[in-house]
Amino acid sequence: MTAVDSGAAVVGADELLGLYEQMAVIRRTEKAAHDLFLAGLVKGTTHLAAGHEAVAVGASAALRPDDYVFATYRGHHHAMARGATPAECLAELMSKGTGLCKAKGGSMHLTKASAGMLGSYAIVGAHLPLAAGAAWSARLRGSGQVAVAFFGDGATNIGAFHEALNLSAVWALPVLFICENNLYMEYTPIGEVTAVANPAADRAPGYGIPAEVIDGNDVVVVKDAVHRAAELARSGGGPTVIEALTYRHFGHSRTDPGAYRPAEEVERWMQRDPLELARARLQVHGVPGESVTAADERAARIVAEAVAEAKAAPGPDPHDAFTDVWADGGSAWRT
Amino acid sequence: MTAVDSGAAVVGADELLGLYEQMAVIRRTEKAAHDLFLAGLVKGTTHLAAGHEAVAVGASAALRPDDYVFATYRGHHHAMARGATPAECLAELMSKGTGLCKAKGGSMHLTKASAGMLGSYAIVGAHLPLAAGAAWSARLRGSGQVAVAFFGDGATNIGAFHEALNLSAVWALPVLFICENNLYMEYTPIGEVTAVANPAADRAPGYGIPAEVIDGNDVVVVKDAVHRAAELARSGGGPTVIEALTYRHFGHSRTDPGAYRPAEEVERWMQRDPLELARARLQVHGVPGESVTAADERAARIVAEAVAEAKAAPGPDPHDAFTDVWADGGSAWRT
Amino acid sequence: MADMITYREAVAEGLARELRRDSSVVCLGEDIGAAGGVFKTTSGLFAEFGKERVWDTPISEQAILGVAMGAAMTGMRPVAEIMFSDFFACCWDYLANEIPKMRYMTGGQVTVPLVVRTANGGGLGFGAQHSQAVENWTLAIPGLKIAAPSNPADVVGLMAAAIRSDDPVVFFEHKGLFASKGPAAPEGHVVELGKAAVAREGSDVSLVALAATVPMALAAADLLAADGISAEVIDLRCLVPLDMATVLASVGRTSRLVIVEENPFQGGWGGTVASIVADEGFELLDAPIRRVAAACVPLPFADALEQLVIPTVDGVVKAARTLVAY
Amino acid sequence: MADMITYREAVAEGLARELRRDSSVVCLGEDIGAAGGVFKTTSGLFAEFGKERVWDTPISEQAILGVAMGAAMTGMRPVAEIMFSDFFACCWDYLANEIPKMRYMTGGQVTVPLVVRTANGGGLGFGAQHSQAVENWTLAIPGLKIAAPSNPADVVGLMAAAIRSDDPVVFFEHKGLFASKGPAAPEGHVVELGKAAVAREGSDVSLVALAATVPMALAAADLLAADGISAEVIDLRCLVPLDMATVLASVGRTSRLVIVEENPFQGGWGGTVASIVADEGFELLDAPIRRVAAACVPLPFADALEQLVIPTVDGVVKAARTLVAY
Ligand SMILES: Cc1ncc(C[n+]2csc(CCOP(=O)(O)OP(=O)(O)O)c2C)c(N)n1
Ligand SMILES: Cc1ncc(C[n+]2csc(CCOP(=O)(O)OP(=O)(O)O)c2C)c(N)n1
Ligand SMILES: [Mg+2]
Ligand SMILES: [Mg+2]
Repeated sequence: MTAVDSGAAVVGADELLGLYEQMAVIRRTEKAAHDLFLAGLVKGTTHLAAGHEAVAVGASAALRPDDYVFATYRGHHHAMARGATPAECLAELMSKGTGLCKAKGGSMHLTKASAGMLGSYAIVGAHLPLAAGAAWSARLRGSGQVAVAFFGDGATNIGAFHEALNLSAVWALPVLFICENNLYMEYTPIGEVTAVANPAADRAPGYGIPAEVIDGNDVVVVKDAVHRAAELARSGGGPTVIEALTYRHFGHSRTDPGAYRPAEEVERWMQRDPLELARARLQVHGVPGESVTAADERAARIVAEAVAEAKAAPGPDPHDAFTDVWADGGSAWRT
Repeated sequence: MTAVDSGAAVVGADELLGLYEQMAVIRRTEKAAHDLFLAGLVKGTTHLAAGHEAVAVGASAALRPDDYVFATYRGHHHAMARGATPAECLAELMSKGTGLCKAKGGSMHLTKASAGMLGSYAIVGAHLPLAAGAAWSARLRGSGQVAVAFFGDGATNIGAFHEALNLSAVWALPVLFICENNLYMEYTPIGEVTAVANPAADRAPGYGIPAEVIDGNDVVVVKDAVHRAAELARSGGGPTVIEALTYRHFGHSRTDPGAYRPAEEVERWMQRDPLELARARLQVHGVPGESVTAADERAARIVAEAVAEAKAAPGPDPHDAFTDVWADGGSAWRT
Repeated sequence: MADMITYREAVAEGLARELRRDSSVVCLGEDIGAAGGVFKTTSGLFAEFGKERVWDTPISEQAILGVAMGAAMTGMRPVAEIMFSDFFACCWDYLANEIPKMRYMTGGQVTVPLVVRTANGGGLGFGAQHSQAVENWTLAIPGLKIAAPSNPADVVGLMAAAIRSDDPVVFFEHKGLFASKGPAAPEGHVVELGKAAVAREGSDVSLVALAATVPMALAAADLLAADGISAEVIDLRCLVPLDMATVLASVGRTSRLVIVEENPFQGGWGGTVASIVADEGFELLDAPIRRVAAACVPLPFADALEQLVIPTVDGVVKAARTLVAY
Repeated sequence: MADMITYREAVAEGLARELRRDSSVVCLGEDIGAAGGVFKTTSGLFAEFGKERVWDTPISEQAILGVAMGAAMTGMRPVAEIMFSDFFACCWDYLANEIPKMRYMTGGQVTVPLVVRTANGGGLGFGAQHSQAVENWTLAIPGLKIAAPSNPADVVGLMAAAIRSDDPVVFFEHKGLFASKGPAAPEGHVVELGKAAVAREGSDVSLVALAATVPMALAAADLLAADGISAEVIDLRCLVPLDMATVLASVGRTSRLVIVEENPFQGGWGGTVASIVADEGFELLDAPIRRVAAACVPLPFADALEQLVIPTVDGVVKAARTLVAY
């Protein structure tokens, strides 16, 4: 626990309680997704973000509603932080017609365009240039928006990362590259395939981009860093790289037990649970324990209702297998 | 002219005269290729390396005969520095059956595998991972060979560059990445699309790779730097990035007059012609002017004979359009 | 007779018209700005529209298409140039996995109105990595529209349709046609995507062609006419939407089909066309279906060799004669 | 009866046999080492052969194939894994422009004896970017050999042939088959590349299939048999070399052809097969050629939707019945 003060300069007590509740909702939704997967109600695969909540919630708190967010296959937390409901996320995972993407995207592709959540991408690194493109578009339109790409430590070794950072720097685009460094790719530690200590931040100087390594489990720290980077970007200062250190509570995907991670390491990180850190800060703020408990209870209720709602929802419309390829709504490719 | 001493510690007088002659041969071959292109005897396109001679000749002088070299579409100098004859290069450019690649490769793909010159590649950056692979192979076989990739400044912004450097560093491969920074891509200055001053060397720290920026027009400097990097690589010290500053005397390709380059800049670089620099060093060495003149004359004769030989050579064997796809020599893809 | 312009000029003209019409159109690519493009197909655009509309990029094909996609998702209509179509291989993820799947994967939430322009095809002696006809690569990917004009007016008309389309369009400009001339396009000219043209009417055999194989098929038709064989030439113009109605109608008239494609035979688009005719048009056929395509080898550098590998007028004539004599 | 093993185990077994046999064989890929691969297809290799033979890589698909190519050019026989075939799009330059063209471009100076293994195909609910059947992408590229086994013994036999081949081979392992079982391969088992198998003999209709569509075609043949229709099932095993002799001979016996392919119809390999039969086998045919392929849409996540999009036993039965009734 490194949280020593309230962080009140960045986040007031009421706001912090709100952020805490958001994180609690995400945590419980991820747990629900895990259980539903084990119960066979979520098919395919799913990559849970429990442990990463502070990155998504802290960043969203620092962004404007019209800013753009691009996430990875591990993106449930970003979808929810940007306003997707647990029910529409879980419905998507459970292949329901009420899912965010009509059950056509799935866990790896949660998207809520109306909230500026412009997608989750399952090809590692591919969305970094897209975020740069959204930032370019914002600049061309003079809208003052920024775009944010969230990505894993493993994404820092793929070509698209390099091309996106360079172009963003050269064009001084209002884009933030936020690495969720959780120390592992799938089952291999990032340290085994990268010769520098901070795979994102240590590359930034090669593009002339400022970088910061932060505690990604502290929602206040994240909000602060993202806020500063977003302001810089909006004022024409170009991109920033933020490397947020965090840890996933579940395995990489599906039923991976994460056996490749030393117990001691897991233990250490569990003690740095973002929810615990926020609770500690709330205490310093003087927020009464009952308020926190009430937030937890609200979160539990929201998620329980979401599970029930998603379970009750109808399956996908068979017709939808053949819609949405083209802008006219259809999929005809020949006469 | 920055050459102030003889550089005798690196290259003795006799060797230097030999390197000078190699450069003179390359220079004249490039001039011949240019003239043959204008005369319509070289078809397609050709990217001349006049001005870059010191990089190829200096590097080759530092390498073992069994080391591997990978070059770009601007690779005539590397082919010749590794032992391809002007005649077989020009024959290739002129679509002759006696060409290095039987006229199936062309100017952009000169290859002389028997001399460890493992190809010229026309997709920017694509060969950097190949050089890493040859280095990996050398390591696996315990052969003590190193592999060298030569590439342009423009190649430093493509994904393959990033992936190759990272993997080479992590696996500590005996590979040298030598950037021929001639300030321009095709018609656009590299400075307009890169936010750091040295597009290759300034990226190296992000991979934990040592880097050096050198005078790429001084054959002695090049030999020295490549020699040190090769020794480091052979001793298990992993890759090095060398950024060799140089300048092309012709336009980018074909008939490009290079009008986008300021006259003053061209002038300045022409004064730093690698042949002039070597001549100055020879003088300090005390090599008599007649010896230099004799080398020039030999070079002129070699190239004149090569032109005549290539012109007289037969065209490609029509049969060869359908050979060499598979290792069995043929191209059958179905029964 | 209408003014004549080159295919190369038509590209710049088609782009200029849309840049003038719609301020959300923006171009990006390597050396497309002040340099006017390596094929001079963006000549004059930088001067007229300036650097906020015509952007030079680093050599970063993934970033070019990725940035175009991100911009297309957020209100712009980017036109990205990939210098040679062979370099699609360097950014294939965007063409295969990202751009064409976005709308579907999000249940229709996001459209991607962009155009990817590229110089395609061989015949210029650029060797194996700068000469490929790769329109068949894109045909393998549901979610991309594919245009490949054969003449200057179609370049302008299809460019207008492509840029105005809310769907992603891959626009193949043929290197071998850049210097060719044809009538200029009238003001406001738009050629709807997915409508093939009957480039020449005939009754004995249908020659189905695309881009550079259209003039080839027309030349073959001339030679065949001298033999008393009447060949109909269909210019597909687009691979997606694929106008099979026009092809099937033509085969209905001629009963014989030769497909002329520049891509290598083994995975060529002609296979798709042939398979549809062999199914839906089976009863129309009086002879086997013949495909004249490139040989299944990389493209050799020497023009003498390249001519042996890519389709030729002679090859088309021979195929048509065989079918008519069948 | 022979020992039964899973397709998944056969992959590891096939690799292990060659790693034992030839010290120049070396494996690389993401998480293939101690983790045994995300599909457990390299399980046990790290323990037996150690880290100098089985290499974990960063997430750098271009580097994986590029390094494999460089090593293959210099005396090694690398076997590179690309985790999902969809990621071919991230390293397509190596598969399309570098690996297959090297030998030809250099006039035969350099061979590239490598294998690229990948998990291909759908049916597992992995969504649009992790489910594609992309064997047709590789068919578009001259210079690649292409194997796609349908059963464990063929996995081992084709793997041996692929690794021993001096040509580059793309080896498609089907995700939907990993759990399926079949007889183990005998010691020293090698299945020559380019030889199709008649998986079931029949006389009324030929079903030409590959990888996961082979069991599908066999299941369809069972159902058809109940109707009194005798279907012959051809397992192509490889797309290059493509064994058209076996296909044409089968059509000679049955006069009817259904092609069952998992890739989307629009640019699928079935088009190539159909076009050759519609040319060289025209006179053999008593009915149209029918292709059962995936719909031309990205693959949807929900299995209920995915089943509507990819080929099914039902679809094959229906197509065969139509042709027999023709
Ligand atoms: C281009 C590409 N290569 C490989 C994969 C398979 N894959 C999915 S997630 C993953 C690990 C990614 O690690 P990281 O970027 O650290 O993100 P994390 O999963 O830890 O959030 C890999 C290798 C992929 N999806 N895309
Ligand atoms: C992937 C790719 N993109 C674009 C090109 C077209 N192209 C050929 S050379 C070149 C400029 C390369 O510049 P640089 O790397 O500096 O090398 P130089 O030509 O100056 O030696 C470009 C853009 C290419 N061949 N490959
Ligand atoms: Mg990670
Ligand atoms: Mg340069």
